Amino acid sequence: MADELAAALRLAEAMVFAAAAPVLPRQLAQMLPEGVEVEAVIAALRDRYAGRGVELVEVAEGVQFRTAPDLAPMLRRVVQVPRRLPRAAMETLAIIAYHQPVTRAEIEEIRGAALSQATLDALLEAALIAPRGRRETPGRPTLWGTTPGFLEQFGLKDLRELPRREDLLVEPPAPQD
Amino acid sequence: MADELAAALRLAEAMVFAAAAPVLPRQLAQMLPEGVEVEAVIAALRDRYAGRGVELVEVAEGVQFRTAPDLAPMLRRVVQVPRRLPRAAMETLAIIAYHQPVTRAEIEEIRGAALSQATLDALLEAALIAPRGRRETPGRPTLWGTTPGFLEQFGLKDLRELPRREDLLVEPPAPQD
Amino acid sequence: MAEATEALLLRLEGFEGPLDLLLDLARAQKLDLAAISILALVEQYLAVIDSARAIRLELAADWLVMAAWLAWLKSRLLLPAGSEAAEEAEIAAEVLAARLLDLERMRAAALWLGTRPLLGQVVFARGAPEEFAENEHARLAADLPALMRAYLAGLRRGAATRSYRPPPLTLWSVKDALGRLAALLGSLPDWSSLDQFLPDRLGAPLQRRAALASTLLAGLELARDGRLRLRQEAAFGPILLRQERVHGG
Repeated sequence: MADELAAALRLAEAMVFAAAAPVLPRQLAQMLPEGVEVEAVIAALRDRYAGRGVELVEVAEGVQFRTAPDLAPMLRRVVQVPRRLPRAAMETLAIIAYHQPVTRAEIEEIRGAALSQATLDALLEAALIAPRGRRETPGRPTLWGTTPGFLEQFGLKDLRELPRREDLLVEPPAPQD
Repeated sequence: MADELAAALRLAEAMVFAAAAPVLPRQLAQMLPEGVEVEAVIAALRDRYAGRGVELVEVAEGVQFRTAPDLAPMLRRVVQVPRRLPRAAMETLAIIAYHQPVTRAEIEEIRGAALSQATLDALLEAALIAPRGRRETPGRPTLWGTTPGFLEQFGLKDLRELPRREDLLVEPPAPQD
Repeated sequence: MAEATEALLLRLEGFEGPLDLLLDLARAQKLDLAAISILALVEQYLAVIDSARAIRLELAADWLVMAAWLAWLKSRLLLPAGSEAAEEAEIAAEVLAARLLDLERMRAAALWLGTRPLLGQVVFARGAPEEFAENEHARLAADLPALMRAYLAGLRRGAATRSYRPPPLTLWSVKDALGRLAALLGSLPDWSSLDQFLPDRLGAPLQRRAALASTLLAGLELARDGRLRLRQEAAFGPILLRQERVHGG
């Protein structure tokens, strides 16, 4: 019986740990062997983590591991999460890098999607792109290119260090997929 | 002194638990009070979790909590599992791991077959490989290498954990851990 | 042997290229790749290719290139030892054996990787990591692999949307060719090749072939109207044209 509880405890611990959301007692019950009481397993798990750096807490009718609240200030001091560029901005940046100097209309043509001013602004604000004059065609559209800041961000000595287009594309991009 | 180690252990436990990626010893050292040895804390933490549902493993030059391998069959019923890489992608990955930095032409030469777009895409998408500059030969082909994500994915501490080339065929590969 | 070859043929499409097949044949021969007989291997490969041809299985060029090279190797390996040609063949055979060994090792490495406690398959990391970032947005989390993935994703999306409307045709039309041919014809006194009447800036081979076809059609049109003469000395030879001399007859 003690062995069975220990095994159930291991399984519950792993399940709560790996789950993306709080685990409901009913979900645990489905996993655990017949005859093992879910409440007893949860209680044992809570005891095991009591006072430790990580605790079992009850949220949204389920259970979840959370770091102990008193440690949060110390963790906060160190952890630094760099900002992520949205998908559209990354794609636009990549297209500018490979096709520069390039107009907004050309970027939209390559991506097959409209380019919002917000996306362009985000890249400008991050100093990753800059205007590179205008194309001498009707409307004289602005040409865009990458900046030295772009090279720095991606650890490149110069633009020639970008992977070759031919090495990236074995076949021309297929319409499907 | 014992109190200090216990406090350091709590803090390290919380930090490694909270992080989405393996935590490097140097990151832990920044957090812990002066005079506490990181290696001792890591060892104590590993001991504490030995045999439990969640274990401390060394991957990608850092430490991370992961569920115990023997629980996989049960957990797979509840946690979503991504598709495995196809054979061609695994072979290409192995070639890149052993021959890095390596060009696409060299990969194709070793495999005796063309590298398909789907394979290249799958490896890039899974963030297992990354460009590593260009080779200074005519055409300046892109060089490819593995990423820290590769180490994480395959539970390797570093590239030196790969079996030596000469040992690969000596005995049938046996699962470690 | 014949049966084995047939069985192989059925699976030929399952092989990832000539080297893959050679490795499979070598494995069947001996467990130890260092001790395989390259000559036997060559004969087996050539037998497979011959049978494939016999049933008119379409083979990609690299299979035939390998077959040609192996046939050369075989002829040299059969020469009496000691000659320069035989030595050359021995070295080539060693290189081939080394390539097979390397590929076999990489296969083993791929298998070994597959036995690792794979993250997301065998072991799982924390499902709900916690972030303690004080919104310190000093740095950007963007690296080269992410940039490459974004580029491929962007191109693919573009290709997907474009497939719904056919791209505008930028091919050299017969009308274009008629205009150019008529304008240039007077400036050339004698027989000139059709190529010389193509537009200057042609990118892809497709564009070049299209321009050639349009120019030929335009030439036939003008010949019908009696404005020029066309001549071709031999089948697939260069097509020559000249302005019709209206006064002389």
